[in-house]
Amino acid sequence: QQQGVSKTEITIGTIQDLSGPLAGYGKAVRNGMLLRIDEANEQGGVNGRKLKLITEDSGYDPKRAVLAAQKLVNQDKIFIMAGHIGTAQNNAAMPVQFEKKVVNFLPVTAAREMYEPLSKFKYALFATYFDQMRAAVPALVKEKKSSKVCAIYQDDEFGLEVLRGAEAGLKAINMDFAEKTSYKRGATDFSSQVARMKSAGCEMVVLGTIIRETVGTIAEARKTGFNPVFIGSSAAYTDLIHKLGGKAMDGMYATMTVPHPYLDEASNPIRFWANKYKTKFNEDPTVFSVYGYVILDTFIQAAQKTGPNLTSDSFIATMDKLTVPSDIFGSPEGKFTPTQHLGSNKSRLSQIQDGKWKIVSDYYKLD
Amino acid sequence: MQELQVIFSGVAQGCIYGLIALGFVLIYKATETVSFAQGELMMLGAFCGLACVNWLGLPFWLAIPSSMLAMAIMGWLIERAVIRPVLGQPAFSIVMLTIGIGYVARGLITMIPDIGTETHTLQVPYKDTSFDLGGVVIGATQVVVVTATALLSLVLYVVFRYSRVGIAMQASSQNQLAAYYMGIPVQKLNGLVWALAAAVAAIAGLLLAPITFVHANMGFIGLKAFPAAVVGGFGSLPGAIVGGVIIGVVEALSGFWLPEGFKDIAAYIVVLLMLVLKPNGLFGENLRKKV
Amino acid sequence: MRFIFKTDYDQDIRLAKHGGHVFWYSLLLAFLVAAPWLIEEYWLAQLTFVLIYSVVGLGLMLLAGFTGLFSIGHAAFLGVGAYTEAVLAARGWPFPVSLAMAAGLSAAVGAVVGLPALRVKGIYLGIATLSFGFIVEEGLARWESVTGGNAGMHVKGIQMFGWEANTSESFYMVCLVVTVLSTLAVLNLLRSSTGRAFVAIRDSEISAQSMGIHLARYKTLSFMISAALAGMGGALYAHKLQFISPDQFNILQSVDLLLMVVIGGLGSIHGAFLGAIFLITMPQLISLGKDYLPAAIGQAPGLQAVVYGAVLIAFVMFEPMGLYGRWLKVRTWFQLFPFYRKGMFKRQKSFQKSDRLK
Amino acid sequence: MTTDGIVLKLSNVESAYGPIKAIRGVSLQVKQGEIATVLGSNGAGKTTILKTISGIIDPRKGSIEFKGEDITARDPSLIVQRGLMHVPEGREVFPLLSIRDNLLMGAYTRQDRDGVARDMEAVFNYFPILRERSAQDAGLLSGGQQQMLAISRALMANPDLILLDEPSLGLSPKLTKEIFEIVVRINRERGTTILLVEQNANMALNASDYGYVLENGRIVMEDTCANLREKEDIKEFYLGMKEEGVRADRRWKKKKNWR
Amino acid sequence: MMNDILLSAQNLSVRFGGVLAVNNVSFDVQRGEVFTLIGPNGAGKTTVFNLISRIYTPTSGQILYDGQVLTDVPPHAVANLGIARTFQNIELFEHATVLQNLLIGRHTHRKTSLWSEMFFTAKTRAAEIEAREKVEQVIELLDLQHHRESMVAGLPYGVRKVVELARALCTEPKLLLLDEPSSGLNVEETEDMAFWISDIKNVLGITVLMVEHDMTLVSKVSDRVLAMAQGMELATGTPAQVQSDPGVIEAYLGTVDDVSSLRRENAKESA
Ligand SMILES: Nc1ncnc2c1ncn2[C@@H]1O[C@H](COP(=O)(O)OP(=O)(O)OP(=O)(O)O)[C@@H](O)[C@H]1O
Ligand SMILES: Nc1ncnc2c1ncn2[C@@H]1O[C@H](COP(=O)(O)OP(=O)(O)OP(=O)(O)O)[C@@H](O)[C@H]1O
Ligand SMILES: [Mg+2]
Ligand SMILES: [Mg+2]
Repeated sequence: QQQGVSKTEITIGTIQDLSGPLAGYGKAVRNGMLLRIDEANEQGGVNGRKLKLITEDSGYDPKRAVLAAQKLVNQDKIFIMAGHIGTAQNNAAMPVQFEKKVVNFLPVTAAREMYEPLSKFKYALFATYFDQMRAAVPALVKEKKSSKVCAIYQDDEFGLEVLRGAEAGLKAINMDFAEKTSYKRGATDFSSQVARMKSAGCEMVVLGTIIRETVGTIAEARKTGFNPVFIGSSAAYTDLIHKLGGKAMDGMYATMTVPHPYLDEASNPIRFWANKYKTKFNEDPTVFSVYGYVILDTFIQAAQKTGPNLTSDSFIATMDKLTVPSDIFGSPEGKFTPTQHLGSNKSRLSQIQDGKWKIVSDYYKLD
Repeated sequence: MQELQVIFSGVAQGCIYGLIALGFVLIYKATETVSFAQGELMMLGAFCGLACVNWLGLPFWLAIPSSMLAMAIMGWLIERAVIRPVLGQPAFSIVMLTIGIGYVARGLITMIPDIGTETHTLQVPYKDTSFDLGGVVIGATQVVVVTATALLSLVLYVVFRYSRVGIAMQASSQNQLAAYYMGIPVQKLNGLVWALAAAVAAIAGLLLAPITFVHANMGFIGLKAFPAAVVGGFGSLPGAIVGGVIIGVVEALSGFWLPEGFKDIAAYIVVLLMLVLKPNGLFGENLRKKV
Repeated sequence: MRFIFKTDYDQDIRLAKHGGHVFWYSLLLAFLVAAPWLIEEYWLAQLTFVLIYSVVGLGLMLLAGFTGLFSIGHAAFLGVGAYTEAVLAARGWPFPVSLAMAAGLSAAVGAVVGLPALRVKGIYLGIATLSFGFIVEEGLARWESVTGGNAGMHVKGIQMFGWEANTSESFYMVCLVVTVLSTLAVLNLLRSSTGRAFVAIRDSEISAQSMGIHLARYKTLSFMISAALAGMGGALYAHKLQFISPDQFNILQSVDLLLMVVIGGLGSIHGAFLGAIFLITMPQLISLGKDYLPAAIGQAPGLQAVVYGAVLIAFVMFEPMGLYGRWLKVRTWFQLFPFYRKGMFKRQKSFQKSDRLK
Repeated sequence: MTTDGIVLKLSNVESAYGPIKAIRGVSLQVKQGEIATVLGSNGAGKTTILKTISGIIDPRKGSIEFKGEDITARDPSLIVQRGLMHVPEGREVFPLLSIRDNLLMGAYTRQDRDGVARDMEAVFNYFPILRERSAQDAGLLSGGQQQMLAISRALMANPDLILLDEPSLGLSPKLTKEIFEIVVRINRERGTTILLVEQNANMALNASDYGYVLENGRIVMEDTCANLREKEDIKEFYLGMKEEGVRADRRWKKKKNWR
Repeated sequence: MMNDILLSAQNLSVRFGGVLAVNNVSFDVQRGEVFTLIGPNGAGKTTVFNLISRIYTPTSGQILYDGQVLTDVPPHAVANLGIARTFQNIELFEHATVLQNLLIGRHTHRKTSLWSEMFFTAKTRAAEIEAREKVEQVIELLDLQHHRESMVAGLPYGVRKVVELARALCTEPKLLLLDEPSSGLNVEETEDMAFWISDIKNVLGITVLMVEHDMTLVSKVSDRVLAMAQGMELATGTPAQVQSDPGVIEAYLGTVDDVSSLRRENAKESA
């Protein structure tokens, strides 16, 4: 008897940050997932089984993530863990899941550990920070003809991944950073870091930053008359940047995989989707809502394909030859194989123009 | 030149630490408890300001007194509801209470749909103004922070040093029993102190808002204010400011000069050095018991 | 009421004061030993966490509850223990040896932290330990060659002399043994002269000194023992979580540890255990309970923090003596049963006295 | 003032510390303008009575009236405002406040600045050392000096009734006499009523009008001081007067016979 | 016997800011005697005690104890040399029982190591029982049986004074410093205290240095008395000599007539 799958129901677990520093994201991911589940259930579920989502709160704390995973896996008997947020949290929770053959399905973190080293139970969908920066930074350097590239990054695994990706990209074009400077998560003052980059004469700054730090850094730079090209990762690709930072943010670049769903989006299906979300949750959707939605969409596709006999093993067998076509959001096509558990390593570049993200490049090709 | 710029930014940042530290010292001086909720009160204050400006449409200059008032009432209510019933218990119980208050405040704000989990900007009139003093750029936000901090600490210093109520607050913290014997309305004063501390927190929140934005976790900056208060000497109001500025400047300079990572722990290294050299801080009282 | 007629000084020294003690504690131990066969896996995992935190709690209780030194950076010791264990286990050291190393290294770090404690007290000590906690956390993050930095590191299972504790049952047993042994050691210490010296320092430094107690030595010792226990807890924690990263040992963890001993009841060994039970089950209870609430509240982000904070507040307000204090009252109530008088446990007005002069 | 001239009246007051009853049904009265004293051995409950009166302990039973008003279990600050001041056992000064600030705190409930200044001058005259050290932290004073400060602080409130708990504790013989002189003088000049608890029974009985004897939390005897001084038991157990040679080498104690 | 000096203070002075608390004071305490310091409040008596127990360091002068210079000894080691003290304001371990307080007094006689305590070896057990036996002797001597298990925090003032004396005795000192042992005790209890002090001297053979304001007690038990005022020596000698010294009467004892006169006049007036 497969745990989490009954005649009528499939139980999906997810761990989000609902009370910690990323509570905003966690909530959006969950809502995105719920939206897709409701759609699926309205259409009769997956092979006749309704989907049920159980959310746990980790508060962005790895220990609580383990406790939550234990509860979900051993108490609630989930079939799959989908869209778990946070790198350290995933790393901490995965052993608990794997003991019971619970797949860690498309976590919301672009760290390489989410599919490396290869494991039967690990699947990730979107390009990692590493790949994003590796592709985008050299391209932008060429375009802008920058000779001095610097980096400011959050002193944790996330920031380091961005840094390493950019470093790898620069190496490919025989460059290195002119200056690297870091800050601790939660920092609010970036004056000394900016001063440092300014005195190094940077022309381009790679931002291993999330939201407030991105805004803080750019604002501080603009204030002191320091105007290099700024490029961030998909972690900085959120509407909050221009909402919080205002005019000063114009011109900033960020890599991205799925677009932000503006309510007045030109593309018809996205606008329709965004308004549906807004009606349901009385909240504007964010790019994280899209992640949540896409993650569950992918799960539903895979579960559908697996057929009525849904077990961990049969699900993995399906996953290992699954191709996910591009969707309404224009996300890149995903392809899984028994040796490649990352769906896609493609990303593109977006820039803030007149207080809104505009996509400015095609998907970069990476070998 | 760059250094000067860095130092000034450090001073401004330090004043923010000092401002929060002022709240700690205030409560410590008057009740001998260390309030771990001060950062959260500041966060609530910032949200108050946000409510006033963004949702009620008040002008910023009116939002300041209104949030101070609102927060003062809030502080008083908190005291009334949870602190007063345990007044007289060992100070440590109350420290625990403040941790609980911090959790609840953060959680409640997060629970507000659509608002709590977001980051907001507080529109302040002076936000984009800055002065260029021959290469050193000074933001108006920083000038306002420095000025407000200096004024506030001066006022509080005078109140504690010379006013009857101020002295009575100190008396109650040193020997609560004797304060009762003297007819000092310890409970009322306690309420007053919390109201005052919350109002100070509101100011800190409003001044900080343009710099760090308003969000549920902005109170964590309070952790940097502890070292500030300790360096200055925990019982001393001017000490809080001086300590804050020291920490701010050391932090800024070590971020500029020293290898990666030092900026983030500079504050704590300063504290440890301070405690070794001068255990009671720069302006702390000499705390030796006479037997 | 139970009256015990004492005929021998040994009766005061003995750990179990009467037959009741012997009976109940044997029963408890029997249950704990049989637990893997009695309770579900999920609850066994919780129980394991409780044991791990109890070990840490014992240490902190010794420091805060019995020596009166509050540490707001205790997670640092947990971290040192966890990383030591992780590194040594990866090199294939047998568990007892690596555990001893984890304890020893933590104790060494504890001795260093103890140094400021010699000169400062109260809030100053709190901030000193807090600062130290930050520095250790940063150190763990920066020493990438050994700790793997912020990426964290995976921890191998327990192995010793050819035996591996690779099931949750066997790991639970290991934790139980460590817990029982640490508890006995702490109890023994507390009923002998070192323990009394700790209590003396807590109550009056000046008079402890005049009784010939070397303040510096005993404060450092208290820090070391406390750190060693935290280090052992950390070692078990590392194996339990199988993945450690520096931010697991941050200020929030330290505050949790402190809450644990306070809620348990400062100054009692029972308190360390009750506090650990509380700390582990509380979030679980919240997440079990929230499904029964209306979705608008139950699923709202931040609920957990609110409930956690509210429970904490309620505790301090209604039971400042902690869970153990409550237990004592309940027990007295039963012992006195028909003669219980109203107001017997009514809280007296009490008055805070400055800790600044001690 | 009430017509019958009774300032303080305790009826059947019972107080306890947790399960331990410290006083069991104490009734006593203090008349306007008199000095009353409570004698009793260690742990008899004298301090507890005073604490109960000034609202530091809530009694389990009974009631306390001050100037005709029921003040049972009221807030201590309110009781002080009504004109009752307590000089506690063990000094209880504010250790980190200067002596002057300590005295000012004594006058916290008063509004008349001139009166406060006058009283400050008066206590400085009683105890010149306090004037000399007025800027020093009170915690650094010697034990006896702190006791002077504690008494002065109470005088600063210019109360109607002073509760004095062992005022002579730690004072030199000379100062002990001076203190009692001051007490009597204040009683006479200002009409302040005084309830005195004192181990130095000789002094206490000489200075007071009316006395109560407390044993094990119960009042076992009450009378005018003149009468009390004549009682054998009082003589033996409280005044230490006994035939020479009887006690000197006797190592056991004669039991008090009123228990 | 004459030259058997246990403690010798030589030209001790200590200054706190503007206050010269002790000013060039010298005295010798003979082995086996009861030596009393008297003097008005603030004379510096407690400060002398604090100098001996090394809480303060003298500004000038030195203290010799048993031929050793005490001023170099760290404060916690003073007890190991056999000096125990009580405090004027009572410094007990409030949140412990009387028994535990007294056991802490046995600390200087600790023989067990940390490890043997952790495993509670037979040696530790034996040491515990031995400590307990010693403590029981002191309890017996000072009549504290009733209070053995009471929390100190709840004891009346007078009992605490006795507990503090007991705790000092548990260290089995050679020199006992008593700071106002009788304050807060009534006549009867003061008499007991007098008996105990004589017992301590005569039976236990402990030298006593005492500060006391109760002249009855002082005359009863002291061999020699030193009167101080404003940090300086005023007079030394037998109790009787010192009590009749005009300087001492002037500064400390006051004139003989007592308050009762005041009171009776008053009564007459109102009558
Ligand atoms: N805080 C307390 N907790 C428990 N019991 C107490 C407390 N304070 C006093 N007691 C008990 O109450 C009784 C009366 O104490 P109280 O202090 O009133 O005595 P007293 O007459 O003032 O004695 P003394 O002359 O020593 O000051 C004593 O038996 C004492 O043990
Ligand atoms: N640490 C200190 N700082 C400043 N002044 C002090 C200190 N210790 C003592 N003094 C002062 O020194 C003087 C002597 O104090 P000490 O305590 O020795 O007096 P004492 O003789 O014991 O008096 P009492 O009989 O009142 O206890 C006092 O005037 C006191 O104020
Ligand atoms: Mg008393
Ligand atoms: Mg003295």
